[in-house]
Amino acid sequence: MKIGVLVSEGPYTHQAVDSAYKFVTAALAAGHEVPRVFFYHDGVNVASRLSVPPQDERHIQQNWTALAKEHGVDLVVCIAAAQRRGMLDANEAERQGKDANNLAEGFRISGLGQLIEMGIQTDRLVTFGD
Amino acid sequence: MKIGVLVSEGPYTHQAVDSAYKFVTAALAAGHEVPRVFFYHDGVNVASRLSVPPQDERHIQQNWTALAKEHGVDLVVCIAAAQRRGMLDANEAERQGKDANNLAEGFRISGLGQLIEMGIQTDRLVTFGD
Amino acid sequence: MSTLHTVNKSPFATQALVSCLNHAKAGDAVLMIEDGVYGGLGGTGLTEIMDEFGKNVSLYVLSPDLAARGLDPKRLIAGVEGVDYAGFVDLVAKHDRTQSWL
Amino acid sequence: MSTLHTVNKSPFATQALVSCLNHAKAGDAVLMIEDGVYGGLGGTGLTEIMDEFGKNVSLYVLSPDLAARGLDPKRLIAGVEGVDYAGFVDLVAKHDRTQSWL
Amino acid sequence: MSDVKKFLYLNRRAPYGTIYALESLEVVLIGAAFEQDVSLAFVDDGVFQLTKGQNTDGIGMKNFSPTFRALGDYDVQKLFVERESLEERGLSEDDLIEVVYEDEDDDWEEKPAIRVISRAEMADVMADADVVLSF
Amino acid sequence: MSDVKKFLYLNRRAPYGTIYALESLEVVLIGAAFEQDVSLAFVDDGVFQLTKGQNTDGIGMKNFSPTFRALGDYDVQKLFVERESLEERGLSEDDLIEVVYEDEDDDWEEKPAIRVISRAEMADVMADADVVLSF
Repeated sequence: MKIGVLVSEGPYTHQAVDSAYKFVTAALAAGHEVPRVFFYHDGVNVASRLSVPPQDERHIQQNWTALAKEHGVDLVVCIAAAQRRGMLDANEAERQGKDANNLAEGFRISGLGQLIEMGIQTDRLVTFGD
Repeated sequence: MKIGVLVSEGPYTHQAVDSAYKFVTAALAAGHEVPRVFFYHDGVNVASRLSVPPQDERHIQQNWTALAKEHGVDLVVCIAAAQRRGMLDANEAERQGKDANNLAEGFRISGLGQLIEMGIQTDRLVTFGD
Repeated sequence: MSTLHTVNKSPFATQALVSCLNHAKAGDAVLMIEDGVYGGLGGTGLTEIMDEFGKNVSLYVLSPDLAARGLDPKRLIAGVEGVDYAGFVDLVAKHDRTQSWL
Repeated sequence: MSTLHTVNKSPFATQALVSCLNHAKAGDAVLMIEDGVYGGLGGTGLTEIMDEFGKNVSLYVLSPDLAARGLDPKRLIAGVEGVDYAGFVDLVAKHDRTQSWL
Repeated sequence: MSDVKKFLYLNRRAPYGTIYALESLEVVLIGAAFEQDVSLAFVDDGVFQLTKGQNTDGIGMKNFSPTFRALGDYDVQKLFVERESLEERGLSEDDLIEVVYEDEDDDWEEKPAIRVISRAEMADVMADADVVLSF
Repeated sequence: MSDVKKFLYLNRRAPYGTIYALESLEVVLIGAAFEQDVSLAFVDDGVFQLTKGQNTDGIGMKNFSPTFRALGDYDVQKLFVERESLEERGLSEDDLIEVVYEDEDDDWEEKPAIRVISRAEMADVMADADVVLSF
């Protein structure tokens, strides 16, 4: 079965993104497909490669990046939500005249259409938020 | 009277930081001192200079930076909360081996002791959060 | 010695306002801000409890937040007073401490 | 055709669980996750309403979230079943849609 | 399954205190281009999103209430509002903004898009959706 | 005003679902070095922070419950827990972890730092604070 996942809250502050990670891992282990995870609202902050959590805590961004690499999950960050909150890839940074970018490997920035498309193309959609 | 302010939520997602900005502006206009605003939890995300809100919305980070410049308010971002969430100044980025930084002008990164000190040295402390 | 309590959540969504009122002391003030301003609405299931607490505690709403949400001040429970941000600052200064019910 | 509802908030803090139960249909399932697992606790003011809804709706808690919060499964209301993340996935697959009550 | 899915946007939160109402609306506007069957549900504090007379001048935030009125132009025709949620909050249908759409099956007559329904009917709307997006 | 202020840390939220409980504890630990008069209040869902037997292995998050037990070593001596909040949640004092401190005024005897008090007493604790930090 194809399962799409929407993550609506940022890392560390809310458990939502941890629950989503555990859920996606379990879904893949059960033989389901998770073609895409869409990050919206503060969820876009998960994609920052500048995060430096304490050594004895999980590294949320790196865990997602590894999951994407291993299982080919498409991690999409909403461009409108990302711009408000200061999450940029190299292209966006250049286009906006910003001197730095912070998007981690394995994530890509795209539009809300990708969320709707995920809803259309998957059999189930599960939201994790606050 | 000296009033300290604690901001606990990030920009755009919660009204807290907007309320805090309006409150600080009003307190200064009334002749009070606001020596420091301390940003904790997701509040640290206010300090990102990479934020690009839509043209017809307020620019939260720039408003705070301008306020700090005009009135000498000390805008302190909690280092522990900032590291988790990927908010770094140039020094921190170098120390952590990161290739970019995102802290805006007018903000500085420091420890939680600055929050306690604010509580000790001000007559009132007001918290804006979720 | 008295406290200014601030509440920024809708009383229809969370328990913050009720918990605040249960801990406020006579002479304290409660200022409802952000989504908290819905707590000032009359004609709801909460009106009775607000009337009761209003006897000992001063109740305020932040007017700009009320206006943003399209609520006419005429809808407010009797005795609930509107203040602007300057009034918020005055309430902070007037009371000995501010306690936020998040 | 049935729905899996997820609730991730404490019923002592927000109205999400009650609102969910008020909209769930016979044959639906409600899975309490994160701080939502407190909704499964017996011996509270909510036990009666949970018992009532439990007649038509299947009630689950996510066991890893229950354990994280130090709650023994023996404390659960009768009829509330614990599942792990694999069980969560199975519930999603088994029901026609998932609706989150945030 | 047909090519068209029933999308339900579930709004349970008040406007301005958090961004969810605004960002939900942004999804609805983008989603309108995908020619799916779109419904919006306003339940609990979500009904506050539709109140008349919102004026955000004093809080420095953008008033997005007019965007709801434009939904009809995007061919969004079904805004379901729960009657019990209104009543619990001391509100009635008169307190809500008007949203209209032009019915192409009825000589493009303007019709109200907001439909106040009971909690039981709302449960039916939810149970009829293929995809539920919660904000 | 004396040099020592009464700091009250108000905890009203459950652990793990959000980070507030953990980051509140980080402030308490840093604040302990400032030699102020420190109290912690656990009200509403905040009482869940102190439950025994927390095991986070299954959720991939750090269990910070042991840090509460270390508070005594930081000379934090007053953890006030509201009895009504416990009872509403089906909990009693037996469900809570133990936190002890050594009383320097009483031959360094170990004493319990957790004090279960009534809602009325909690209101008094709040009204006695100079600075309230809410989490």
